[in-house]
Amino acid sequence: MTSSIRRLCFAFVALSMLVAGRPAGAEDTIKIGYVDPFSGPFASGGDEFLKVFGYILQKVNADGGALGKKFELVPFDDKLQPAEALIALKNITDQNIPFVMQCTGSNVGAALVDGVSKHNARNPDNRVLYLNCGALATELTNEQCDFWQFRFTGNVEMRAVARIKALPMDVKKVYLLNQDYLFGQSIQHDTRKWLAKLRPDIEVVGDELMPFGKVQDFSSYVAKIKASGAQSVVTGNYNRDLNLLIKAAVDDGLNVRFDTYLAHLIGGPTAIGSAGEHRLTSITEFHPNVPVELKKPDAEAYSNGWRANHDTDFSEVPFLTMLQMLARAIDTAGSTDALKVALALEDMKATDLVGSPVQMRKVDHQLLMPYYAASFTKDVKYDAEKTGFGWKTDFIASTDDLTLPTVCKMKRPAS
Amino acid sequence: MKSRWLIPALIAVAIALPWCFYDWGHHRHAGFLLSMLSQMGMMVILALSYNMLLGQAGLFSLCHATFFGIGGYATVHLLNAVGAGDLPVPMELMPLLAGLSGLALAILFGAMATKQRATAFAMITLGISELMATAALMFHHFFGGEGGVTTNRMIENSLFGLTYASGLQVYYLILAWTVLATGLMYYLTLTPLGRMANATRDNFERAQFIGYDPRMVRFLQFALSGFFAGIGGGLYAITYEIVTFDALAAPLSANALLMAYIGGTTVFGGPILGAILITLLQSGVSLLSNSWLVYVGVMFIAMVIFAPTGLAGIIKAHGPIRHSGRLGSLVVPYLRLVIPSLGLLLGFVGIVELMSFLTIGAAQGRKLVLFGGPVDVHAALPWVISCGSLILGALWLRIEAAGFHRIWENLTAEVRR
Amino acid sequence: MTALTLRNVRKNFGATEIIRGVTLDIAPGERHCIIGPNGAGKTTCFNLISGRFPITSGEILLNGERIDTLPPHKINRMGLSRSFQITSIFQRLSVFENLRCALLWSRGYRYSFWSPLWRQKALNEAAEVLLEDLNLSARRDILAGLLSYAEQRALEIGMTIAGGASVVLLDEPTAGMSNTETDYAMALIRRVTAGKTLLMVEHDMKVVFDLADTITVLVYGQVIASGPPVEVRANRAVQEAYLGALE
Amino acid sequence: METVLISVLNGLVYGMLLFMLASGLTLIFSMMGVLNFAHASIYMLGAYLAFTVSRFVGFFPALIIAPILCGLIGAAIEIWGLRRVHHNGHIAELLFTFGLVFIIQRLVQMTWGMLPMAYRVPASLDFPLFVLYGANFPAYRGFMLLVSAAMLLGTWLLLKKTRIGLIIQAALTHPQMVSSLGHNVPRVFTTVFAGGCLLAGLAGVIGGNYQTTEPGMADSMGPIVFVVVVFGGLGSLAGCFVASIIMGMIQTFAVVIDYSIADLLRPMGLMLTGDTLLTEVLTVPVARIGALLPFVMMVTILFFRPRGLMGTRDT
Repeated sequence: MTSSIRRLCFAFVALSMLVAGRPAGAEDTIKIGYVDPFSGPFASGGDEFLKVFGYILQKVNADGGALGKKFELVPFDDKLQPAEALIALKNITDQNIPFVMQCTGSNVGAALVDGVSKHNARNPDNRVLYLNCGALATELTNEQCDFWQFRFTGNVEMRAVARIKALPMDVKKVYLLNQDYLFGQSIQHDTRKWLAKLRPDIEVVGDELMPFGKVQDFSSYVAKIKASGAQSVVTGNYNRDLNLLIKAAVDDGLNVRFDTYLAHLIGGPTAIGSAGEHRLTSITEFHPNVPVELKKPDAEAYSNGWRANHDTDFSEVPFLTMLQMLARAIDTAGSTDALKVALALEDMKATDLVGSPVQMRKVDHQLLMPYYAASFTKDVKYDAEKTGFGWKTDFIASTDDLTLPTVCKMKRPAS
Repeated sequence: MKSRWLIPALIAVAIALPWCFYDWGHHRHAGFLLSMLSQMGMMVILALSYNMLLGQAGLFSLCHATFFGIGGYATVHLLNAVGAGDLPVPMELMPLLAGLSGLALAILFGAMATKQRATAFAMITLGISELMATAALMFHHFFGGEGGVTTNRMIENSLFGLTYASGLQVYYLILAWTVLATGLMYYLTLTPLGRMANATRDNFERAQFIGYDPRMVRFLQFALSGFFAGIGGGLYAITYEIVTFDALAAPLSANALLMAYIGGTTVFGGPILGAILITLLQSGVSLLSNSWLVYVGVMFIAMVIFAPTGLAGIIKAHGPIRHSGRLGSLVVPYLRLVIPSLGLLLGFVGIVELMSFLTIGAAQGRKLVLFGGPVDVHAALPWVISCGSLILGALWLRIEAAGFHRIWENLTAEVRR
Repeated sequence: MTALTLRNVRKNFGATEIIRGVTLDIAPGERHCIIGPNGAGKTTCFNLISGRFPITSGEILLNGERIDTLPPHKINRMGLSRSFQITSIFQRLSVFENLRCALLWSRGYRYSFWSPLWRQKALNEAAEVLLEDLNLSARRDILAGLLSYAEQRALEIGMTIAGGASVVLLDEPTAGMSNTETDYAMALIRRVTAGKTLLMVEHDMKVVFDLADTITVLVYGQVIASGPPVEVRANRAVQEAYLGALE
Repeated sequence: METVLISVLNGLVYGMLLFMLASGLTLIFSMMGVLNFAHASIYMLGAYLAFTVSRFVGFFPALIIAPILCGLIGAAIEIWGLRRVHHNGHIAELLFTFGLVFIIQRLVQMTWGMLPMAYRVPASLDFPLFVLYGANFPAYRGFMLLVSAAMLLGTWLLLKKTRIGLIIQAALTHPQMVSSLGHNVPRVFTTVFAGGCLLAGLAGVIGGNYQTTEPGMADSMGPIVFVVVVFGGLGSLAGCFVASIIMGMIQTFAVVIDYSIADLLRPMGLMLTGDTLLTEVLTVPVARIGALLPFVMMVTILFFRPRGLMGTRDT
């Protein structure tokens, strides 16, 4: 028994050295801890984002970084589990990294908002800032808002408003179909709320939640949609739950619009393919044809720089905006101290890649930004994921359109 | 017996470990290490309580995380109630209440599942696990949906006046409960119920004909293991101050199984080894490689094929040889195994990393760093080296393993005489 | 009152009737052997009495009480214990633990998860005594699965009588043993079942006529003769159906 | 009425797909006692292989080649893996297949990447077969029905008319008997395991483009196939068939039902008010929990009848 224990202790110490005892040394870069899933079933998103950040950092660092230093990403695998994300957070604070960034999953997001807030309260000498680039739950900048979180992506409610404003006037009957978990439920809730406010002429002929990731055969949903006489299916489904739905609809010859929120997510266009032509729309933060439509050759060139080396599309403009704003805030603050940077970020105004104005609202730390409602068609300059089909903007929900009230009552730090 | 001081020594090491990695530059503890140690503590409880079913009662359960999770949710709600001043319970007793909630649920589900044994039992637990995981996403009042339920562990109600602001205090609380729960679980193995659980595992029919109802034995064992899993869940809630549906979902049940099996189900302490190893892989190795799941999978399969008694079983097999003082004569044979094993390992890790880098990591703008040096994945050399080392290592190991097997057999035969 | 009574017991497996109306009365303290050709239903009879299978019709009484609807563990608790033709022990427990387990219920420990076994002096002593009785003391801490065949059979008999059951059913306790082993086993059985009601299935005629007070001959699920050894030996039907074929 | 008819058709297609997966698992499970956790992983492998093969030689050759590859993989798994753990008991075998799931999952990710594959229905089958109450019935679904029916027939003939089939049949109900009759049991095991994997691969080929070919497809199919096998019962292909169709139908029909327990209680004069966990549970409509019904049914049937619907012996 003892020999094994000894062996185990050795292994333990060796591993701990590897992971915890990295040399502190002189910091010549500004590190950002990046927490996302890189293994397990949700790794595709994390992997793609990591590539995108690599591309974005080239630009941000070429533009001078911040305080004359370059940014460096330190990735941590959270396996899309809050507990793992919190362990990663500990690792990040151990290494005195002042920023933690996370772009997938509201469950992890909620854990980080809470975890960062508690950490900062308990360790005032080692504070961190949580840069939220993909936890979409509306609550995170409303009921659960926190001073230490800055969200650089539109929340569900903003997307809902964009979604409804983009619905054509001739659509009078819609069917809501969403996944039965937090995200799907808040989409359902916000869509109904804003439908009533903005388009009282639209009748909701069906409103349904379906089990998340469990449905194998969507044809009965299609039959139900058909029976309801809906003109459009408004859905927050993504990945498999969306692809199978659209496939089943096309197979059955159901001729309705699919007004989705997330069809443009990576892998979506590939999986849907021609099935989505003329019926699929999505609410995007950016897509490769936006610069063409807005006639911004710089932005187009930047987007093309990504296309040259990848099969996927560059649509993560808010990531770029986030890092640019962060760099500016650090320069303004003159240090990477979390509190100083946070104060500098508040109410910061900026322009994004295509020159649209964005603003980090002080009351709830939600970035106010535009959204592009786009439809899936052949008739575009740049196709999506080499499918031959691409996104074409139908409607731009401007920053002003999406400046929505918040119920956030933020506790601000004393100093 | 040497094992008399082994347990106190282990506890002492566990107490001292955070101080070994104290960060003198910043005058604070290594938070990551504390988190990992805390995680190990609760995983030790989870794995041991799982082994109450798999190893001790021969029950293959697929819903163990359900009780872990329910303990976590119960604790979060209780902590919130204490924080709001509705409930005067000191922090130190929280895990007990969590355990009771796990017990309650295990009684409910156990009444259903333990009516059957073997595969039917496993399938019922699979169903339970699916039902609970989906329910957790669907019903917000108790489970809080995907975002889970958060709490604050600084409830200012402690038997010892502790605030639990720092990870160190929490770690010591977890350590105390882990030691306590481990002790209790060990005690259980020495009681009539624990012994009859072993007996029904070996031969449930015989158990009937000496007066025991195997179903009742299974039920009690199941309920008690749910109690301990609940304690683990309570510690989870206290550490992370948030519980989401991940705490009761199937992957955690699978983890419990992996930990118990890799550690060794036939020895009481086996799952402890497994829990420590898997947590290291999950939190440690996953920082170095995203392919950690492959390593776990391959290790698991290798264990199933070559060492079904797990790590602890291998160690136990050395017992008689050690007693006879012949352990020294195994050193050289072991050393001869090390070199081909390293070759095999190197080749395997090389190929897995090269492959996964080529398809997944390539375009991330990173350089593949293997064994301390950058590697060009498009050159032939690393592939040739990896494949060669894998094949040569495997062949050589076969030869050496046969030789080792002979020596081992001779030695055990001698010792037996 | 009889120790064990079977009244017109029948058992069907699907359409085939295996036990076709067996009636038996076994007096307390009697040594009763069941003999019969292969497939006569001897082991099935045991399985019905001990509750392993439910009966199709009829009645089984233990010390005057109906047991034919009870599960095996309840029958055992009422004082009936059995061994198996194919050795049935706890393979991965030590010999000592096997015997201790067999003692637990009768000593009132039930499903206790609070009393530590090592502190139960009387229990442990009883197990040691039993170990001594079975002549297995030297093998005390060996896993039961590693014992020799004869030793396993001895252990099985020990576990069967450990609980202090008043009625003991032994299913071919000497099957597969050599002559010396058989003699040894029979001596053991005589010793440990002294004063108990014994019901035994056995093929070895020497053993049967040596041991039994009463012999029942079962052929095709029916009792064709029952009585003291001398009577049964003289019975013409038995000779024709069974013994004749044998000798 | 039209919803019912369409749902029946769709339920049938889905049920047949399930059966194709489950029949192989039933064979393996009944004979070897191994609940093969990796069965759905082979299904996924079938889809991926079909995608790759069909890019070079087209869909129809892939329909043959990919399942055969899966069968060979299955044989390899049996010979070099399962057989070596056989003597350690069923739990060890089960755990072995459990470990395989992790490895196959990651291997697929490493070979084909993490994103869905553009594995599409072949153009020659991409048209509506007939129109029913204004809804198309796609030709590909008809093709799936055809393939699965052919497979059903083929398996049936193989089992009834060939020598190995007879042995397998005997082994299904009396696994110990066959070895005592002097048959080469390991070879029968290998054949059955490979055959089961072949069927799973076939299901993957025609299911991969009906659904999406992605690394998560094994996880989403795995549990439900278990449910079918256990529900149908051990040792009974007929039970497996019935269970597949029932599960297919349930999942398609549950979606159509918008009632909840609360709706059932209302006529009895019970009205639910307030916003508590209980009302939340009771007001969930059946459509929302449709995907859970199979698990509820499995737990129920195992509780009352551990041998499943038409099983010949206890699981």
